[in-house]
Amino acid sequence: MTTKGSLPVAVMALAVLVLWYSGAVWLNAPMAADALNRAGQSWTAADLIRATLAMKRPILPTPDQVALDLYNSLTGHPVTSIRNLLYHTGVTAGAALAGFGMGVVLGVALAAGIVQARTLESSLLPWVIASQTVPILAIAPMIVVILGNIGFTGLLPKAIIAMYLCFFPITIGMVKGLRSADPLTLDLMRTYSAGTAQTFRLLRLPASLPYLFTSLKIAVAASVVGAIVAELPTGGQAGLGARLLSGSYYGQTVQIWSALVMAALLSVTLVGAVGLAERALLPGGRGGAR
Amino acid sequence: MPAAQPAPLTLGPPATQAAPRTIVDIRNLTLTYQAADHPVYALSDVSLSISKGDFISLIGPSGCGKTTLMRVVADLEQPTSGEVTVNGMTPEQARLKRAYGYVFQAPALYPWRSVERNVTLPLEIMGLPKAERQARAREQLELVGLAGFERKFPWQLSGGMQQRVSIARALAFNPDLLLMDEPFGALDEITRDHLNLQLTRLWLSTRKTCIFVTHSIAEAVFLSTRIVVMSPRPGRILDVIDCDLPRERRLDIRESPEFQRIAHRVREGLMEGHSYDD
Amino acid sequence: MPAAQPAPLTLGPPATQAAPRTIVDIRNLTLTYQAADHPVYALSDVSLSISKGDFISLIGPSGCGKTTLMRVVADLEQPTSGEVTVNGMTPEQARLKRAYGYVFQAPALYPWRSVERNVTLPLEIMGLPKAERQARAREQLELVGLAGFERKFPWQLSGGMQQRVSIARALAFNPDLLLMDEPFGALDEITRDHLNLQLTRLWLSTRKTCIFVTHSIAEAVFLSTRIVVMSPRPGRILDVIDCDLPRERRLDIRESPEFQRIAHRVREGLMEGHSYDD
Amino acid sequence: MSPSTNSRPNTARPDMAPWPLVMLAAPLLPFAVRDGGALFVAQLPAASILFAVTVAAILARRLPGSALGEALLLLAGVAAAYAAPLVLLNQGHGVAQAGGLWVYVAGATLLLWRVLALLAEVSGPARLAGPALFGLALVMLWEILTRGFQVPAILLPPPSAVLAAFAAHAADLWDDFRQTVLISVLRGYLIGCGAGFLVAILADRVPFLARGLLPLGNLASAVPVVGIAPIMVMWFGFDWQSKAAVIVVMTFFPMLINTLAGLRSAERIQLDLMRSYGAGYWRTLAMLRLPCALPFLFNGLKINSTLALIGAIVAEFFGTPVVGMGFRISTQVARMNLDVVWATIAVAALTGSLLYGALALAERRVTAWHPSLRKR
Amino acid sequence: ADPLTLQLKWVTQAQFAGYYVAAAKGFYKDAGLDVTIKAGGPDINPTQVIAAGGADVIVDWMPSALASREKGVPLVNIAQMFQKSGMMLTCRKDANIKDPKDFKGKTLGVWFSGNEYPFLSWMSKLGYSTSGSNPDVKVLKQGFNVDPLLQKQAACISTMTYNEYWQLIEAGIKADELTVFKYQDQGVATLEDGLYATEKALSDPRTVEKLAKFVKASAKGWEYAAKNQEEAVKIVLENDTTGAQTEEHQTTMMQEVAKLIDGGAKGTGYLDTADFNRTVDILMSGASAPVISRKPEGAYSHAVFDAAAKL
Ligand SMILES: Nc1ncnc2c1ncn2[C@@H]1O[C@H](COP(=O)(O)OP(=O)(O)OP(=O)(O)O)[C@@H](O)[C@H]1O
Ligand SMILES: Nc1ncnc2c1ncn2[C@@H]1O[C@H](COP(=O)(O)OP(=O)(O)OP(=O)(O)O)[C@@H](O)[C@H]1O
Ligand SMILES: Cc1ncc(C[n+]2csc(CCO)c2C)c(N)n1
Ligand SMILES: [Mg+2]
Ligand SMILES: [Mg+2]
Repeated sequence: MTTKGSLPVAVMALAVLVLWYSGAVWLNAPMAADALNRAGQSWTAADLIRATLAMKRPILPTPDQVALDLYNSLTGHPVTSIRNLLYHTGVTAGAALAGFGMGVVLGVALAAGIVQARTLESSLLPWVIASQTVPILAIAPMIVVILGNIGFTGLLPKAIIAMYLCFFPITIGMVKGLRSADPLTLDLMRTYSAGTAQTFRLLRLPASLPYLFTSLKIAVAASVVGAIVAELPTGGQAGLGARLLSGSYYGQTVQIWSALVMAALLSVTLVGAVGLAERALLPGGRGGAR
Repeated sequence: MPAAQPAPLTLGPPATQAAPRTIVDIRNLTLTYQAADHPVYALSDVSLSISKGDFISLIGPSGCGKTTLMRVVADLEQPTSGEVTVNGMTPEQARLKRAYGYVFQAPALYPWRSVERNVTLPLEIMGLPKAERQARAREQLELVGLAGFERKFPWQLSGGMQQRVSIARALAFNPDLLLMDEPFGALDEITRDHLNLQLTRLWLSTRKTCIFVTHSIAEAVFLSTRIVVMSPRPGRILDVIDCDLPRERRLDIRESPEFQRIAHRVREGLMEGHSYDD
Repeated sequence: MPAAQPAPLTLGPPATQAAPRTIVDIRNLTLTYQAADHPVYALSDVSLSISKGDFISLIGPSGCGKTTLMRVVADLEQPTSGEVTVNGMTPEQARLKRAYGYVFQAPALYPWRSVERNVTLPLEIMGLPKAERQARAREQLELVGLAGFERKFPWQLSGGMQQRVSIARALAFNPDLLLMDEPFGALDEITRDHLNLQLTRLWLSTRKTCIFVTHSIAEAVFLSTRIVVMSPRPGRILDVIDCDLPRERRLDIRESPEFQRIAHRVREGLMEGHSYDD
Repeated sequence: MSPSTNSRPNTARPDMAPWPLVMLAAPLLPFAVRDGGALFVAQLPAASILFAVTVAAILARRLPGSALGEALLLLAGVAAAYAAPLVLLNQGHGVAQAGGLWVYVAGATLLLWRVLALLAEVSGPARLAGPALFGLALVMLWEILTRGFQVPAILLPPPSAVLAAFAAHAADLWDDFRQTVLISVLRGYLIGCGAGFLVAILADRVPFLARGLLPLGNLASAVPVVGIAPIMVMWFGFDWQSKAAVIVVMTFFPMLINTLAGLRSAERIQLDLMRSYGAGYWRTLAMLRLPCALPFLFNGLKINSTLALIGAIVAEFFGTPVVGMGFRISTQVARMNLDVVWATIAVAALTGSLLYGALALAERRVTAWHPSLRKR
Repeated sequence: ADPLTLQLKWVTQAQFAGYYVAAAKGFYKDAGLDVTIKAGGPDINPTQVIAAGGADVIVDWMPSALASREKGVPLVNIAQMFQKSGMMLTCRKDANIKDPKDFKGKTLGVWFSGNEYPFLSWMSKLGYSTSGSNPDVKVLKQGFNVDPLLQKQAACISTMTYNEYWQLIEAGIKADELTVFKYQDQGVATLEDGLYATEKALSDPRTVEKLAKFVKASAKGWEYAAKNQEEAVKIVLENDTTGAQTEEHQTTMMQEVAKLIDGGAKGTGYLDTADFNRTVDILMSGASAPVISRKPEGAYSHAVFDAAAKL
């Protein structure tokens, strides 16, 4: 995923923009035509296209509408203002990162336990998997309500839901990774009579890093989703999830798309940060034997 | 080459010239690998006893069970039947006491560690302070001719260099029982001769017990006190040859008739097992 | 060992005894590995020309650049400067014509393929029918003494057995230019002698061009038409020794004075580069 | 547990950790409450029998010859402990404040750990009993705690109520299952994983595309489901198409990332070998890089199997015809029929686990050569 | 001051203006209360919150409150802020719907989550089946917004007089293009926003007094909000932490909501027993699966309202 040279990105971005505009015209046309018909005057195709690109509640807003909304929101208010989208992004990012941190700890700890203790593997792993098939949106409100009643509001319930979503890819990836060490190198540790912890720290962990980082990228994106999911039931509070909800509730498509774009940017930034960490921690091209 | 290094862990009182103590005792060892298609009989009824300070070479056709035998001694493989004791303990207990230094047949280096940090790995596990770890690593890397490569990663080394790193790693550990599986297989003759000499010196000065696998008859005769010749699969012991050359050996000993005699006997033993009709 | 196998792809008209054609031409080859700390000068100004039907052995201290040189010929490494042509083409063109059979220093077997399917891998790539692939694989496995292990997986084999699988794989491919990097390093002397003989026979009957890396001087003299002695890093060519023994060779040729003379010259060349003062 | 890589016949059973013995303190504390008065174990015949069974099981644990025998014996002790609160509740006792009873149950739970450890060592089909027992114990504890502490059913119903709802609403649950799993999930999963895989290969093949498409692809797939779901409902309507679309978007990214990582996992020497054969891109892909990537592919497929189910259910929160697991959950939560909600969740969890288990089995068969599966 | 937590049924908006006004204008403080207002959301079920002890009073609709009562959460109505129902079914004229008779064969958008009960009662009163393989009317689980109508995915959708209806208008649809059926006019109106507490709370005279203070201050807040709508809207907007509400929409909402609080027989917040009985009748008349199976006993109490009147 190197981005050497911006030409390919530019070409692709252009293609996407063209697609987006034509999609907007196509999807918005029926409603725009309705509106023009209602107005009663005769209209031409050009009128229709112009109308589709400037609707108040489009089915698909145009990129410039979204960009303008983002620009207004980001520059029109101070960063600490609830009308600034960056403020909401920060709220979500905080919950996502807290959840991600907890998820990494939980995920790695579970994986370590599963790899080290056979009791855990046979009895716990199936239930870890089952836990992920529980639809989070169904139990998120319960978690929010129950935690809210014992006095935890704000960040913590959201972080817990984010953690719930992101620990799983880490556990699965790490179990695989921790077991991927070459058997011969494991034998080597055995001849040194290295303790379990030492084998873990000096061999299993480093050998698992490629798997870990692949999982971390998925997990950090999942934690953003988790934070947003957690912001939905409590709709009235801050965060990108609240913006999505109210946008959706009041049919403000442009606002939904702005929130979505910010959420995507947040995810990509976090995934990119994990990628940077990976590059810093894993020395380049591991060649293997020659 | 420095003299005896500090030995942080010993298996017993220092051995005396007079009373050879049995260190490794193998009795009626049999090992069968179970596989999906048909089992492989790797070792069959092997008995061998190795005294403190012995230098034993295992020699035998490819695939005969040499590696397997060493792995059993090092508690990396469980025998199907038979018994092994190491210094009176089970191999597992000996392993937990960190009695073994094992040079595997493949280098088994960690790709994410530099050469130096590969060598210091066992020292880290033993909990040595950093300065000493580095000193020992540098000393051993110097010994195997890799000074200057401390910062490289394994994949930046040639095959022979990787193998030398793995030798340095085992030596830095300074174990009581040194198990070496074809350590010099990928080295040129000159480097190999050099390391052979270094190894005898080390062995003479520290009185380590060594078990050594090699395919070179000359190397086996040069290094060993006893040579164990094995048969093709299922590995049995065909012959145990005492190598009563003087303990202090120089390279030119290889021209002596006594050396040639022993080498010849080893070759005879080896041929016995083979069935090529070239 | 059967006579010439069908050669599906050739690099040109069959060579005649009379006019040796240059197959590999290396001119002023230099290769520097760039590394994070400091660059490694692996090859320096190497020139060599290899004729059709030549059997060239590369010999030199560990880490001197033998593998690197072979990799450049096989288009696996790009030279820093200098030129290489293979049969008048660039190495890349030759590679795409499937001119090379390469036995790597490490076995490089695929863990998800059985022994047999590892050997048939290049044949699958060439698109041979299944029956022929299996026949060839069995033949070559028989040759290297591994009949009966077709269904095993690589990790169920000993080190030497893995290396023999990799030799069988290269031979089954039946390439025009055989590049072998210490193929017999992990084998016992008897098996090694056996395979040495098989290799000369194969070479005599098919007139393949071989480039061969070995650390055994005797092996080099026994097999080669010319021996290239290299200096320690940065690898230069110290000496090219013609091996004008009769082409048809038997093992007892090793006792002949001519053989000893050449071996001595090779050893001299090797010593030159080394600086151990044992 | 030894950190060994080699499994060895373990005839000597390791000693039991002493923790379950905390239950010996139980008789000192009240076991039940009736009419405001605390009752001790000796005053409750049923409880004293059960308690005696557990203690006897612990004392006699060395008698059976095999690990399996000991596991079964101790299991009987655990079962007695879990039965105790239910029996007392049925007799009309209050147990919320009964410290002794809870110490007893806690001790039994620790004892269960020992049972699981023993079963993990056993070979043969008895090993599979481990996860089942663990799950059963979780369910039992849930029943005991919800009923013992009288948790309102609209917060968390006891499993017995969920089971009853399961039976009562079987027809509805089956309709939901068909709509959500058989129609939406299956289609979305296949399309999503397939697309992620193909785009990964395309990106690997055409660097220009990769450099242009990947950043945008990442951006697009980073959009959270909950944001996408309403839009997909808007675009693709209320039926399965919108659910499948959500799943496609959700599963695409994990598959893409895993495939790319897998394709890059081939070792250099293995690639060199292919190069030396003059093998072209596609051959190298088919014969080397894809087999190498298999563990990663399965990783992606497994993660996606759970994501797909969640995706469909979430999407159904945002508009459906009146059938589907998401519909059921969202409407029944509001009607406070939490038993139906949990029955639906159980169906989802079961489906997901089975899907995952099938994939894990396939992985075991297809990548038996991988070090993580090879030798243990 | 006495602490008290109020859980709303929905996000911060003018629907709850009275409470926010009472808090902002210090009516609660004057009554010696320290009130925390928790905003709700689509997946927050106020009943669950109060059952778990997370709130002292909740704003809920009577159908779902009575259903919870049957499920074992003893909710009691202590005051009825909205006297009239604001719910309606809004249809496109171009879908040819002029009368409930025309529903047959059409797709209708309905809010579930406890708000479908009045609709189901109405349909059964009309004699239409809503489920099965070939229902008379096709029911669609309507999401948060009015898109299904705008995009012609449904012929009619549920709207509130004070909210969704105006979203349709804001989206550019003219009022004369729509047909509306108010539940109030169809005789199937059920009671909406009311204040509920638990039986346990009402058994303690000290709590009753606290609740009375709260009801009185809330009523005062509502009356103030109805009179000073511009100020009330400003207060609501100040309390909206999402920053997404628009003044225009909230102003309309405030106007409409003000119409619903009017008309308490004994003042703002008084629950009329006749309204209660009508709601119960409607809920019990559901053909196949009535919302409640028994006539509720003690589901409302005038004790708090009476105490408030005496303060
Ligand atoms: N893990 C295993 N599973 C099954 N068979 C095995 C395994 N390891 C080794 N074997 C078999 O056991 C036999 C002995 O192997 P071993 O590695 O001990 O040979 P060796 O004497 O060291 O040979 P070499 O000199 O080639 O290294 C071989 O035939 C091999 O196929
Ligand atoms: N990928 C690489 N990056 C950096 N340096 C390398 C790399 N590969 C090889 N080298 C260096 O190049 C030199 C020559 O290596 P090469 O493998 O050609 O030696 P060799 O003659 O084959 O040695 P041996 O007999 O030990 O196999 C070595 O010093 C090695 O450290
Ligand atoms: C998912 C969902 N959609 C709509 C409602 C109905 N509802 C209850 S209060 C309220 C605010 C007035 O506009 C509305 C619309 C709901 N409960 N849940
Ligand atoms: Mg071996
Ligand atoms: Mg080499």
